[in-house]
Parts: sequence; structure tokens; C-alpha cells
Amino acid sequence: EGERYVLVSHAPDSDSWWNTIKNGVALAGEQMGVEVEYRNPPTGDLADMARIIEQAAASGPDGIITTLADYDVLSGPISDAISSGVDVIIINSGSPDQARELGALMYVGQPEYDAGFAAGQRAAGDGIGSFLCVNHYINSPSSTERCQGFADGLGVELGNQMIDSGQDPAEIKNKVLAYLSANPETEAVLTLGPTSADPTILALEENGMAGDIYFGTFDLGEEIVKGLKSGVINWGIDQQPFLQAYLPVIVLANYHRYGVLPGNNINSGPGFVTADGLTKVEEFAGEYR
Amino acid sequence: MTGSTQTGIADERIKETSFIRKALIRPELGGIVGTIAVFTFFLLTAADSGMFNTQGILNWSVVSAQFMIIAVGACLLMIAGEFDLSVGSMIGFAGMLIAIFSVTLSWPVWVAILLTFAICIAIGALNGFIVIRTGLPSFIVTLAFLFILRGFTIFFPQTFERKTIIGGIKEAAEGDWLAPVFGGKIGGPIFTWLGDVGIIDVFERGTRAGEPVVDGIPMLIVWALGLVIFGHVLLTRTRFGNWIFAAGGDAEAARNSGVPVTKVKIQMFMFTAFCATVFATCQVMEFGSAGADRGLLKEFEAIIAVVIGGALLTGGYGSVIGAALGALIFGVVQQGLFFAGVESSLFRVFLGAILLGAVILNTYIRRLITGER
Amino acid sequence: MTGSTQTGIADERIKETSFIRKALIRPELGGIVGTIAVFTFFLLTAADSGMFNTQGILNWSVVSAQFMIIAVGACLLMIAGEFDLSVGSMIGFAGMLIAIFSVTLSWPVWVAILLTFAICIAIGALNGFIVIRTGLPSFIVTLAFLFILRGFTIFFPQTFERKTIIGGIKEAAEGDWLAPVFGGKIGGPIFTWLGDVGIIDVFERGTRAGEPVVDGIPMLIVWALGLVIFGHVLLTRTRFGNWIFAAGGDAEAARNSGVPVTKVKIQMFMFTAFCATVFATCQVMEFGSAGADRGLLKEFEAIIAVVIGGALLTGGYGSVIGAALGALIFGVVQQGLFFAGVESSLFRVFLGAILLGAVILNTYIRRLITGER
Amino acid sequence: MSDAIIQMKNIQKHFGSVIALAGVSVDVFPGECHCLLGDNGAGKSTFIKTMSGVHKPTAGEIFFEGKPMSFEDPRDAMEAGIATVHQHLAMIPLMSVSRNFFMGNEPVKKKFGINFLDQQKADEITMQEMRKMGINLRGPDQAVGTLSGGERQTVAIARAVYFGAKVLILDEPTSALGVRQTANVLSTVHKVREQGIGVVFITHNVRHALAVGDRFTVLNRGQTLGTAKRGEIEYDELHDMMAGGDELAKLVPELGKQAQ
Amino acid sequence: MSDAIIQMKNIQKHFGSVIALAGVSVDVFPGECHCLLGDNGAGKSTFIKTMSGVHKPTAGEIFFEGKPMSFEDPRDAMEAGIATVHQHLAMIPLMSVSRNFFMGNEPVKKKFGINFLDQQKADEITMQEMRKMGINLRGPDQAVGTLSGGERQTVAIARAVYFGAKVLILDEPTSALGVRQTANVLSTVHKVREQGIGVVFITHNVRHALAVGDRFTVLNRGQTLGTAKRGEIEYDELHDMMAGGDELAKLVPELGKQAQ
Ligand SMILES: Nc1ncnc2c1ncn2[C@@H]1O[C@H](COP(=O)(O)OP(=O)(O)OP(=O)(O)O)[C@@H](O)[C@H]1O
Ligand SMILES: Nc1ncnc2c1ncn2[C@@H]1O[C@H](COP(=O)(O)OP(=O)(O)OP(=O)(O)O)[C@@H](O)[C@H]1O
Ligand SMILES: [Mg+2]
Ligand SMILES: [Mg+2]
Repeated sequence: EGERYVLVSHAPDSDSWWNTIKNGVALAGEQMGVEVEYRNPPTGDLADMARIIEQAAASGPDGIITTLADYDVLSGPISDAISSGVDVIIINSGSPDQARELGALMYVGQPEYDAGFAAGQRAAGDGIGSFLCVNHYINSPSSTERCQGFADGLGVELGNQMIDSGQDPAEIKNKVLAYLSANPETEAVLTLGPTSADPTILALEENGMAGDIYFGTFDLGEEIVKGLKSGVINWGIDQQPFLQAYLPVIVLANYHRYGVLPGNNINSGPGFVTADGLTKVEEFAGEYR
Repeated sequence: MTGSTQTGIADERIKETSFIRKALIRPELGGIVGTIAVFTFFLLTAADSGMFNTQGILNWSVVSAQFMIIAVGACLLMIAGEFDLSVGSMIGFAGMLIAIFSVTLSWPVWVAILLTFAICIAIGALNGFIVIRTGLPSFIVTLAFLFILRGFTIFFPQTFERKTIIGGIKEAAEGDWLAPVFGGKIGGPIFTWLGDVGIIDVFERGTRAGEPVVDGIPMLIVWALGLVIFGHVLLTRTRFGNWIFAAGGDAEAARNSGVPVTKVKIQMFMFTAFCATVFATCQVMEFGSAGADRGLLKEFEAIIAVVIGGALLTGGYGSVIGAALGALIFGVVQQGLFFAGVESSLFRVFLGAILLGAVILNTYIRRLITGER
Repeated sequence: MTGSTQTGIADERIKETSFIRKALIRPELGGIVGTIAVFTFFLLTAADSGMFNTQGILNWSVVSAQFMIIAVGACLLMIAGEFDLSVGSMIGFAGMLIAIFSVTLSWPVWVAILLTFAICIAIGALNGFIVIRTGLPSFIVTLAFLFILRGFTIFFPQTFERKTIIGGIKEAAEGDWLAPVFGGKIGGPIFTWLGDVGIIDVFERGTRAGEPVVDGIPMLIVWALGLVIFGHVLLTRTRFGNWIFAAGGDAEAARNSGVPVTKVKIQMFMFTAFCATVFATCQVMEFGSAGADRGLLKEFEAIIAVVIGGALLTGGYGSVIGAALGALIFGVVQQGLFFAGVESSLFRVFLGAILLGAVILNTYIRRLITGER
Repeated sequence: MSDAIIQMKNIQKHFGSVIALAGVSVDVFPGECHCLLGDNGAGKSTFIKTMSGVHKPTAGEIFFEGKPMSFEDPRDAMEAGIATVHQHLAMIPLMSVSRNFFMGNEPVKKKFGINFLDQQKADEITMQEMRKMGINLRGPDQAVGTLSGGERQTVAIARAVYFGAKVLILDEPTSALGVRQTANVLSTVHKVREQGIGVVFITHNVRHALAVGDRFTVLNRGQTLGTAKRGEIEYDELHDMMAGGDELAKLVPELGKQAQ
Repeated sequence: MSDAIIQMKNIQKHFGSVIALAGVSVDVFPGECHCLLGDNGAGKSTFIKTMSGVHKPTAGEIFFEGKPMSFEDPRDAMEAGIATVHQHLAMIPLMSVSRNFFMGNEPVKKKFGINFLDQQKADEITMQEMRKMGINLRGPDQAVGTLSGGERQTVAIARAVYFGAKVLILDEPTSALGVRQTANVLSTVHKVREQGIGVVFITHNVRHALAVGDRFTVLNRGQTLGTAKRGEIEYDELHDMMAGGDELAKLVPELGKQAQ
């Protein structure tokens, strides 16, 4: 009882997807009767994140749940934390191998590149040969990996197909419109989350391509769910961030209380969400989904 | 009163300047030159990319109109000798307030909008009041508000809704009388007619095949033009406009001459907040959601547009038309680079270079006009 | 030369001021008060959270040291009457250059580091040169470079490596003579001994079981202290320091008195760039990778630390010790709120409030000292 | 005495720990030029700033046309008829001459029920008033920054006179001016006075004061040393008073006398 | 003529389209006070700025102690021995008196092979020099911003004198000063001149010029109207010359004469 766990993410404050994580970890904490904290670098600077992990370790928690957005930057602080007796679970980014190498208990999540690659293969299967990747967070390595993975999955060169859209919805919308009117032969659109997906949906509605162009997205949100339902979006890749936050707390608490630990890593994502079976998703999009 | 020959008409100590040059040099000149240059450039390089068909024009017009809305506020404030770094955070904050009022609290959308305007304008006044009372540079005061407002913009939705994006505003706004003023479009029938007679293209495929590609002018553009005209008239044709110039040129001198400097400056802070709120409301009504990350870096973009448009960062000089042209240049370049297929990460490099080039040109023009040394 | 009684010792027109008050009022006073307040606060609220154990202390020390490194540069530049908004972008840019030189091009790391320093300092000089030659405000010029440098920081790695993050620098730096100067630690044996005798904690398990939790002082801290001492001595104890004050206080007057203002200002821009590069190099060497997102908003953080530390935004007044205290306050608050368990989105609200409070206090102190009106 | 336009009674003004005025009384009659003399820091500028509404006095009373008055800000004073040309010029270099001329008193014209600036009227009046003062502008939109110091001073005075003040206050209008410009300003003062306007003229220069003054008040360290009428007082006496008694004259006899 | 410290020959200076100096020649001998007179905008400040290295002349030659010289910046001129007190004060209000006093000429002390500022020496000298000038500072670290205008002017002059100039240039040092401060400055000029230093004294005030000047050069619209020796020229003549011929005297006879 009363264990303390800290979850450290690499996302800037205002990121909506990570908000699901925040809610997930809070819920798990409530249910298990443990103290949980969510920490992140305000601007998304990974170097700042390393400091936060160090600091989390210094505050002597029972466990740390963290992403591995950049192995080079974060491996030092994480392995120091582990060495000083804090149990660590890696979530979301990085890979199971890297987690093992560091001595983390387990890995919960789905590596960004792999997710992008799988999506690319799926799109290739649907006969897609070119695409537009709307990157609203160009500074972040994981966003770029998603686009790169998708391109590799399709078997095409990424090149100019990834645009730096910025985070202003009107600018995203109009950049998508501009790109599509300058490159009318584009066959698919890939967005990286609600920030870029919502305006893109509007853009496609405006230029009449909604439902016509192949549209896939990462992560879920209210508008994305509506898009899936109306057929504007073909699929969404859901890593189920909720599980990435919720499960580690459960695992850690049970490990600390009863010494039980699952033998394998957990794949949080079932992969693709399509128009079928959306009711729960709809209800909790942006909160727990 | 006649002994003064030093001011005779011919002055042998001034070399001649041509008449044309004198007619040309006005604050907006830099903006005009820049606009011509930018359009020429893209007409040459991106003419066949769709940038100048109906859809393309609407595309960069909307982006430019966004910049214009905040540029007008920033311009008048800058001429009054201050600036506001909290514009971007204010945009996020205003949007979030509307969302919380209308979705979380389920109040009518018009109440949400009006209340948000009231709160944001009050914050603008507070900004101004602190600047005036403490004599601190507005850079510092508004930097503090940049952080404070952004902090609340993230904190509120997480506390009330456990989300950082609040959606569902479109549904809430259905049937509201005030929402279309920000999120609607005008001139729909005209465009339908234009599409029917073939002057503008119609959609060839998709759900909207047969409809004109452009089905109206977004209210965003109407607001932008309205604010530009309002700002321009206010600045050049009213006594209040003269006070804005005076307050920014030399607050002490203006005060001694009976200009109510404190009032002018605080009102300009309020006007800037008003413009930011218009921006936020249009965005929220168009997209139906408010996000905690909206408006990031918009304060810089507003300042850049204003400065490209010929205003003096230290106040007392500038033009709303210039700022509007600056916003236009900004929007056209940003969108044009996409049409022209330039690597998008280079946009920032272009922006920086244009900014530098524009201010150097503007400084030269200003020195010619004001005889500043 | 004796007729002037107006300057007699007793002046009936000045009311008395107490001696203690006079002894206390110095530029750093605001910083000192703030530091005491902040530590008192956290000692009361977060004493048992690990904030003040060895690891905890190291943690906020490292964060504060980071701020200090850029604050020293920003402080001297601000006192010289200019400021640099491109610091954050410069940090990203410098890190990326090192990565590209050492990883992509496989040059020796020391060559990469030295070349990066040369390039960045040259960019600093260019910044300064443009500011001086065109007479534009440094706000605008360095804002342009904020965009230009960030643009290249994203463009280069995408072009050369098709990523926005380049890793593998740690491996490349192995055995390099220069890398440890930025990425190493000192005092290892002392800490081992401290761990052995039980004064500080040791790791409980893993490959490093038995080693002390803190195994040395990172070079980052050494650089920070070194730069603070260097900056302080330069500013207060050398003739060049006097020129920095003079250049910022009134460039024209300084120039007339024979102070080489142009040189001073450009050198301060170069020094700021140097500090940013030190920051970037330490970070790259410690973490082994460079990302396009490094250094975002660091320019503001540097300016905030300097202003909290009592410097005048408009130049001519300030203290390096004050700036260092400002950085300490900033670092301790940022990390301390975490230890104290405050909702993280509220950090910005605190930061804004502290900034406002600090400048108001500092303004009051400054007016006492300089008799400014 | 009751027909004085403005009476300042026992005015005190403190700035924080500095006592700038320690009780000064002065009154101004229509058509007279009242000279205020005094050394640096005597409080002359501070005094006239309380008169023109820039500062509020810490203590003391102001009577305007016999009625007690307290000006909230410079606009109030201006509206009551007190025009001031401040020592540090109240001109904005980046703005045009006509905009400066009418700053704070812009002429308006109603159109569609809205008060618009009457730019044309402003321009015409400016050109005409400047011509009266002997300054030929390139145009009303010429920036003040392109004028010489003397020209700027003249604009400021022309403005004050134009707005039909009952009292015109000039704070050291001649200190930075050359011979020609000085003569110009002094003759303007003379003309203004003849129109029945009360002039308060501040100067360090006893000769300038004697050239146009009707009464002379000497301030010293925030206090009045008394007021004298024209003809009642001689150059030397005034000069010695300004210098704070005759001690100075003894100390640097040769230079002190010759200088002023 | 060859023993002049500084000879300026046919100096021209253009700013963009403005011709500020159209060929002015002046020379300064040791121990003389050379007065430069002229109306606003005559080019006096511009002229002495070329002398002190602030501006480079567009055309013309400068001989310093007989040798042709061209100053790259004010430091060069200072090192050669030309000290200048500029019209718009070369003092920085936020800095302490002693830092201002030594600005650009800070005393240094070698320690560990590094040149450190000798603050103690600077403070002592400042206090002592200011005391000589009759100003009792609260301390050497008092900010210049807390001094009165007259005191600041005196600091600037004390500084120039202290640095052992061969030529001391004063640009309108008395224009904003009261009687007492003026007398102070004039007697300083007198003392400096007696030490064999050449003084260039710029003023609008003919009386001030006559009080200390040995030679008088009148500038008008960027040109010299000639140079006269003390005793060769009378007050009225100088005054008329400054005003650009006698036309002015005729036009405003009463005021023009009485004023200066
Ligand atoms: N705003 C202010 N705050 C503090 N002290 C002030 C302020 N204004 C003036 N003083 C002080 O009040 C005193 C009188 O100043 P004032 O400007 O009235 O003198 P003055 O007679 O006009 O001098 P001068 O001839 O130099 O113009 C001075 O000691 C001055 O330092
Ligand atoms: N930096 C400059 N750029 C352009 N014009 C200038 C510059 N400096 C001076 N001038 C012009 O040169 C002329 C001479 O100016 P200067 O300052 O030398 O006059 P002055 O004799 O010192 O006048 P005052 O008695 O008012 O001080 C003026 O017309 C002035 O406007
Ligand atoms: Mg005064
Ligand atoms: Mg001059």
C-alpha cells in the first residue's frame, strides 16, 4: 500500500494523446491505492526529460514508468535509476530489446517505426503508391519515424511527402489543401494524431476528397472517431495509450506487493481501428482512448 | 517675426531630391514592394501548381487573413509603443474558455463567446495596467502572461474534462445566432452561380461532385478585412489615431501635450486582446474544438508581419495597411512554398531571410521620410 | 572653483535614508532575496521528498547549471544593451553540427567540436555585425536568426540522415581528448570515498552496485561556475567590463568617450554564441545525440533568469552573480515543484508570477541605487 | 490682485525623499510677462509643471481666474487655457509637423455621425501659422525630426499661441538657441503679451528676462527670493540674487560679472 | 603658425544630402581659448566632432602638432591628447561617477599577468578631482543619474582636464547652466588655459565667449565668417556676425540688442 510511481513522458504539456496516458495512470493509481505522478518536459525537449528522470529517481519512488524516445539521451538516467533500486517499465517508444538491455522490468507499447511500417504495408496492400504525411510535430524524432516507417512499408522514398505542418489548425488545413492541389496525384494521407487529423478532415471535406482519398491516422480522438464512422478515415492506428499507462502501474504494484511479474512484454496495440465496433472508442476518445 | 531667413524656400545646404522619390516613399512602400516581389516570384515558379486558381487563392487568403487579424492588433499596439508577447497564449486561452463554457458547462454559445471576449479584454487591460503602473517594459510583463495564460490553458481542460482538446463545439453552436458571425461563410449563392456558369471550377469527384470548389467566403476573411479597415481609419483619420502615434513616439511629450497616454496604451492592449479573441473564436467555430496548444508562437508571427509591414519596433511609426501587406506576404510565402514544392523545413529559413530583408528596406525608407539619423 | 556651495555635505532638500538600507541595496539583492525565499519554501514543503539528498541536489544543480551557462552570455549581452533571441536555436544548431561532423562525416570529435565553436561564434559575430551596421533592434535581427537556424537544424539531418535526431556520438567520442572536457565528470575518487564511508548513498543493485549514486560532478557544472566567475570578474574587475556597462548605458556617449562600442557589442554577441555552444556541446556529449528540438524556448529562459537576477532589459545595468542566482531560482523552482508534487501544467503559471514579482522588486531596488526616475 | 489669471499659493512638491518645492507663491496677470529665474535645480520646471497639470502639488492652492482649481492632468489645464512649452520639447520627431501641432487638440469633422480628424483643416492651419512665424515648411506632412532645434521650438510656441491660451508658459525656450532664433522667440513673447495673454517665461539668462519681462521672481532651492517689477530691479541685483547672494560675485569677480 | 597644436584645414562634412560643413579652417594654440560661435545648425558640433575623431571629414586635412593626422575613432584622438566634452553629455546615468569618470580610460593594475581594473585608484582619483571642482560626492559609487545637470557637466569637464589633454574641447558647456554653475565652468576654462592647454569653447552666448576667449571664430551655415583676436573685436560686432550680418539688428532692434 502507498507505493509511489512516477510516469515520465517525452511529450510537451499540451499534447492530447499523452493526456490519455495521464488519465490512465491516474485511474490505475486510484484503483490500486498507489500514489502516481505524471511528469513531462514542458517543451518536449528530451534533454529536459533526462533531468526529470534523474529527479524522479532522486525522489526515491518505488517505480518509474518512462518512454524511451531517444536511447542515447535517456539510457544513462534510466540505468542509474535502475541501479539505485528503482524498478522501471518502458512504455510507448523504444523497443523491447532496448528495454531489456537497460534492465527494465518490461516493455509496454509499440515502437513508432514498426507501427508506421505495418501501416505502410497495409496501405501497400490496399494498392497505395504515394502519400502525404502531415507532420505537426517535426522536431520530435518519433513523429518522423512514423512517416519514415510508413514510407518504408509502402516501399517508397519519403522525400517531400512529409510536410512540416505546424500546429495551428488553419495552417494545417490550408497546407494540406495546398499540397493536395499542387500534387493532385497523391493517393493517401497519413496524419499523426488529432492535432493534424482534425484539420485534415476539414480540408478533405472542403476540397471534396473526403471519402475519396485513402486516409489513415495514428492515435484516436473525437473527430477521428467520427471520421472513421463516416468513412472519411479508412483506419486509425491505436496503440491504446491507456494500457501503456494503466498496465505498468498494475504490474508494478502487484510486483511490489506479491512479487508476481508477467513473463513477456505487452503489446498494447491491437493495431488498426476501423469503422467496426467504435462505440466504446467513441465514448472515451481523448479521455481513455 | 521676419528676421528668420534661415528657413527660406531654397536651402543651399540640401542637395536635391526628386519628386517621384518623394511621392513614393511612404510607410507601406516596403510592404508594397515585398508584395509585388512575392507575387511575381510565385507567378513565375508556381503558376501551374494551382496556387492561383479559385481554390488556391482562397487557400492563401485564409492563412493571410489569420495573420492579418492578429497583425492589426499588434500593429496598433506597436505604434503605441508597446508590444504583447502573450497574443499566442491568449489565442489558446480564449479558445479554451469558449469550449469550457459551451461544452463543459453547456451554456449557450453566444454567452460563452461574449463572456470570453469580456474576460480576455480584461486580461489585456490588466497587461496594460501593469505595464503603465510599474513602468516595466512590456516585453517582460507580457512574457509573464505568455507563461501564465498557457499554463491555465493546459490546466483548465485537464482539470475539468481530463482532456487537452475539447471538441463538440460545432454541435453546441448549432442554431446559435452569434456563432456564424465567426465560423460561417458568406456569398454562398454567388459562388454557386459562378460554379454553374463555369467561371470557377466545380468538384469532379468525391461527395461534393458538381458543387463549386469554393462555396463562400469564410467570415475569417471578413473579420480580417473589417479589422484592417477599422484599424487604418482609426489610425489615420481620427484624433485617437494621432494619440496612438503620439503615445508611441514619446509618451512623456504626448502626456505633456494633453494626450491621455495611459488610456491610449491600455486601450491598445485591450484591442490586441480583442483581436486575439476574434482569431480564437473564428478558429474554434470553424474547427469545432479547442486545444491547449493553439496559438503557439503566434505572437512572433504577428510581430513579424507588423515589422515586415514597416512599423517601428520601438513605436511611433507604422501603418495598418503595411501590417496587412506584411501578413499577406507571410501567408503567401508560407503557402506558396508548398505549391512550389520547396522542402518545408526551409520555410523558416525563408521567413528569417525575408524578415531581415524587409526590415532593412523599411529602415531605409523610414529614414528618408522622417529625417531620423 | 570654490563658489559652489550647492554641493555642500548636508543638503536640506534630501530627507534621510538609513545606513543599513544603503548597505543592502545592490543589483543582486532581488536575486538573493528570491533565492532565500525559494529555498525556504522548498525546505518547508519538500524536505522529505529527496530534493535535498545527494542525488536531489545534483539534479537541481545540473538544471540550474544549464540555465547559468546561457544566462551568463545573455546577461553580459543584455548589459551591453542588446539581446539574442536565437540562443535556443543556436543550441539546437550547434548540437546538430557536432553530430553531423562526427557521425555523418566521421570526423574526429575534437575537430567537430572546434569547428562547431568556430561556426557558431562566427554566426554570433554576424548577428552583432548586422545589428550594429543596420542599426536595427537586436530583437528583430536575432528573431530572424531564430527561424533561420532552427530551419537548418531541421533541414540538415533530414537531408543527410533522413532523421531529425542523430545518435551515436558517444561511441564516436570514445577516446577523444576534447569530449570529456564537456561530457565528463570530475571528483570521482572523492565521491567513491564518500560513498564508501557512507556519507552518500550507493547503488543497491545492477552492474554498478556498490558505487556511489553520484560519481562525480558533471563538467556542465564546472563550466557553469567557470563562466559565472569569468563573467563576474570580466564585468566588475576589468576595463572591458566598464565598456560593457557603457555600451549598454548609452552607446553614443560611450562612443564619444572612446569606448569601442561596436567591438564590445559584437564580442558580446560572440560570447553569447559561445555560451550557447558550450551548452549544446555539454548536452551532446552527455547524451550522445543531437535532436532538432533541442533548445526550444531556451532564449526566453536565459532572458528570464537574467531579468530575475536584476539586469535591466534595456541595458547598462545588471550583475552576473544576479543572473546566476536567477538561473538557480529558475532551476530550483522548476525541479522543486516536481518534488513538491505540484501539477506540472501550473509550472508556467508559477514561472510567470515569479518573473513579474522579481522584476517589480528589482525595479524598485534599481531606482534606489541609480536615482533613476 | 483679484484680476490675476492664475494665482499659485504656497505650492509644495516632494518627489520621494527630494523636496523640490518648499512653498512657492506666484501670480500672473493678463498681458504681463512674468519671468521665473533661478539656478539649476531651483525647482522652476517643477513649479510650472504643477501649474500646467503635469504634477499635482503636495500642498498649496491654485486659483484660476479667482476660483480654486485642481488640474487632474495636462488636458484639464489646457482646456482651462494654460498652454505650456516644456523645457524638454513636447514634440514627437517621427510625427509630421501638422500632427504635432494639433497633438492632443485635433480638429474633428463629423461624418456619418463619427468624429473624423479634419486633416485638411489641420494642414492648412499649420502651414499658415508656421508661415506667420517665418518658417516655410516643405509641407504639413514634413516630419518634425527634419527640423532644426530652433524651428522645433518655434513650432511648439506657435502651437501654444494658436490654441488661444490665457496663460502661456515657456520653460527655458532660449537656452539652446542661437542669436537669431533667440531674437525670434523673444519677439514672439512680446507679441503674445500684447494680445493680453499672460506669459510665464523661465530662463537662466538675466538679459533675456530683462528684455521682455514685466515682473521677475527668483527661485532658489525650492523657495522664492521675492518678486520685483520691471524698473524696480537692475541687472546686477537680479544676477546676484540668482547666484544665491553676492558671495559668488566676490569669489569670481572678473568672470562672474563679465559672463552674464 | 607652425606651433599650433591642431590645425584643421578646409574641413568639409556631408551627411547624405545635407552639407553640414562646407570648408572650415581653424587652428588652436597651446594656452589659448579659441571660441567657436554660431547659430543653431551652423555646424559647430559637427566641426568639433571631426576634430575629436567622432566623424571623419568628407574632405580637408587635420594637422596635429604639425603632422598630418587622421583619427579613426575617438580613442585615437584621445590618445593624441584631444579631450572632448560633448554637447549632449557623454555621461551614463546608470553608472557610478567613478566608472563614468574613467570611461574609456580605465586605470589598470597587473595581477597574475592579467590587467585588472584598479577600482581603488579610480575611486580615489575621482573623489579627489571632484573635490577640487567643489563637488562633494556621497561616494565614488554614486550613480551619475542622481547628480544635477550642472554637477554632471562638471564631472565631464573634470574628467577631460584630468586626462591631461593638450586640447580641451567644450561643446556648449554653459547653455543649460545657471549663473553659479556657469561661473564655475568659465573659471575652470580659465584655469585650464593657464596650464598651457588649448581650449576650444563653443557657445551661443557672446558674453561667455568674451569672458574667457582669446580668439573668436564665427561659423555660419557650414562656413567661417573669419577669426578675430581678443580686443580686436567688440561685443556688438561679434553679435551681429553671429546673427548673420546686421539685418537682424535692424529688424528687432529693441529686443535683439537688449537680449544678449
Ligand atoms: N520626477 C522627479 N523625481 C524626483 N526628483 C525630481 C523630479 N523632477 C525634479 N526633481 C528634482 O527636483 C529638483 C528641482 O528640479 P527642476 O527640474 O524643477 O529644476 P529647474 O529649476 O527646472 O532646473 P533647470 O534649470 O536645470 O531646468 C531637482 O533637485 C530635481 O532633481
Ligand atoms: N548625423 C547627422 N546626420 C545628418 N545631418 C546631420 C547630422 N549631424 C548634424 N547634421 C546636420 O548638420 C548641420 C550642422 O549641425 P551641428 O549639430 O553641427 O550644428 P551646431 O552648430 O552644433 O548647432 P547647435 O548650436 O544647435 O548645437 C545641421 O543642419 C544638422 O541637421
Ligand atoms: Mg528646468
Ligand atoms: Mg551643437
